[in-house]
Amino acid sequence: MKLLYFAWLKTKTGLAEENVTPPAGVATVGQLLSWLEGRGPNFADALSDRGAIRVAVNQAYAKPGDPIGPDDEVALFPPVTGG
Amino acid sequence: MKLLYFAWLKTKTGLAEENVTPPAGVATVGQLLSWLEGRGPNFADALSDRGAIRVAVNQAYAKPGDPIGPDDEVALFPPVTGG
Amino acid sequence: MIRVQQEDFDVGKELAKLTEGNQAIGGVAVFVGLVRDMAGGSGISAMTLEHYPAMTEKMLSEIEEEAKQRWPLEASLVIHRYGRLEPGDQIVMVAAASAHRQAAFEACEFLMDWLKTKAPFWKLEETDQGAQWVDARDSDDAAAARWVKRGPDAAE
Amino acid sequence: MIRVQQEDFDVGKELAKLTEGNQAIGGVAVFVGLVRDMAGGSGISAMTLEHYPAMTEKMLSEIEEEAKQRWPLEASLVIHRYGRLEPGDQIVMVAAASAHRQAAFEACEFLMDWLKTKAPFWKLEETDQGAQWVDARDSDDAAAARWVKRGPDAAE
Repeated sequence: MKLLYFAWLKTKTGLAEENVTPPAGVATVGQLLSWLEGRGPNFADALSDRGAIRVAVNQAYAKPGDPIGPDDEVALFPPVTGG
Repeated sequence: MKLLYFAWLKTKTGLAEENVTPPAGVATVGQLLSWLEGRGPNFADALSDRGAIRVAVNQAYAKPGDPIGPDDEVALFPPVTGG
Repeated sequence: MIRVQQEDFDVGKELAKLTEGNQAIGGVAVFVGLVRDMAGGSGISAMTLEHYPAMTEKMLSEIEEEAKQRWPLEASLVIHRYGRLEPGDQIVMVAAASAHRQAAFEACEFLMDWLKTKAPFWKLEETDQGAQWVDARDSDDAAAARWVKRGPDAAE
Repeated sequence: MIRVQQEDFDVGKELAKLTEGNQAIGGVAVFVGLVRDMAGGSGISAMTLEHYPAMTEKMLSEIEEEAKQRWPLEASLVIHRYGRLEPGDQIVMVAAASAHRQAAFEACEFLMDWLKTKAPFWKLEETDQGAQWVDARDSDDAAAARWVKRGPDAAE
């Protein structure tokens, strides 16, 4: 699974993108965020305010209950501020 | 008093502008329109639909009861259609 | 700024002039009106815009002044043409610049709505059935009425 | 049409291209967003717009498609820049052309409101206090919420 981080999620995690293989049982967006949060202090800090995080699965906005799989591109970012 | 006619009021009266000296007693916009209406068939036709006529006194929109005097510029025209 | 002119205008250049050097502007809302080819179903070959010069400038200035009092505008512009125009030609340009887009959009719509119902212009269309004066539209009156203030602070 | 690019754009030329040859267009509503010098009170020397390329184009296309379904548009355009921009620079241009101005204005506002809350761009401002990511504004959410359809026909 490919993960992308944008804006302050990139700054806080120190990563722009990475490939991960979450354990079995990580089957939804919400489960993925919880698993990532346990990967260390940087991730715990970056993911602490769940309401401030938006997730896109394969370039489409996703909700906590939406399914994810090994071939998906999952992006984590704060609310957008373009325009 | 200077009178100006625009759009179909110009077409129907056959005049773009004229100078008039209405009789004493013609002291308001409404009285002016009534007096003009009696000046002949062209004017009667042009002024028959009073609701379709707008009047400006000295380049400002005026109501039937507004006063007029010999030095005023009074314009008669249909509802505007610019833009 | 207000301009009433026979010549065409360049929207890009006008906007560049309007916003140049003012870095408090976050957005500019613009409307450009063009001559359509099919008002009412009969083909239009051209139209002539008549106006009442002394009153036109006065009314447009008043409308712009009203917009400046209602919204925090950094800059505004109204250009209206008169004379003979053909389908596709530009008729009018209205622009409102502000720190935030909501004020810019609202002021731009206000300027157009009031211009349409207050500025002394009249369209004479050359159609298949001969020249005819365009009638005012009820929808324009309704649009303009949105902006009439009620109560003691009313502007009119 | 959608374009995401680093280069600046010429509003006048873009509009001319957009409306050229289409005489059913009666009006074009346009919004141009510029970099302001004073968001939040601290002077901005520049900003960098980051984006998520694959998703940006997809979202902008979806938003434009939604506008076309809601309003009778003759033409539409969204140009959004990314990269480093300085105060006074153009960030975004949105244009909607229709037979009548009401549809053009509404579609243009809709495009901006949804772009602001859905298109994956993030602003990093260089201020007196160092670089900081711009926070999303509640007023933008409120503006976008105006266009959410309720009931069985809801688009989302």
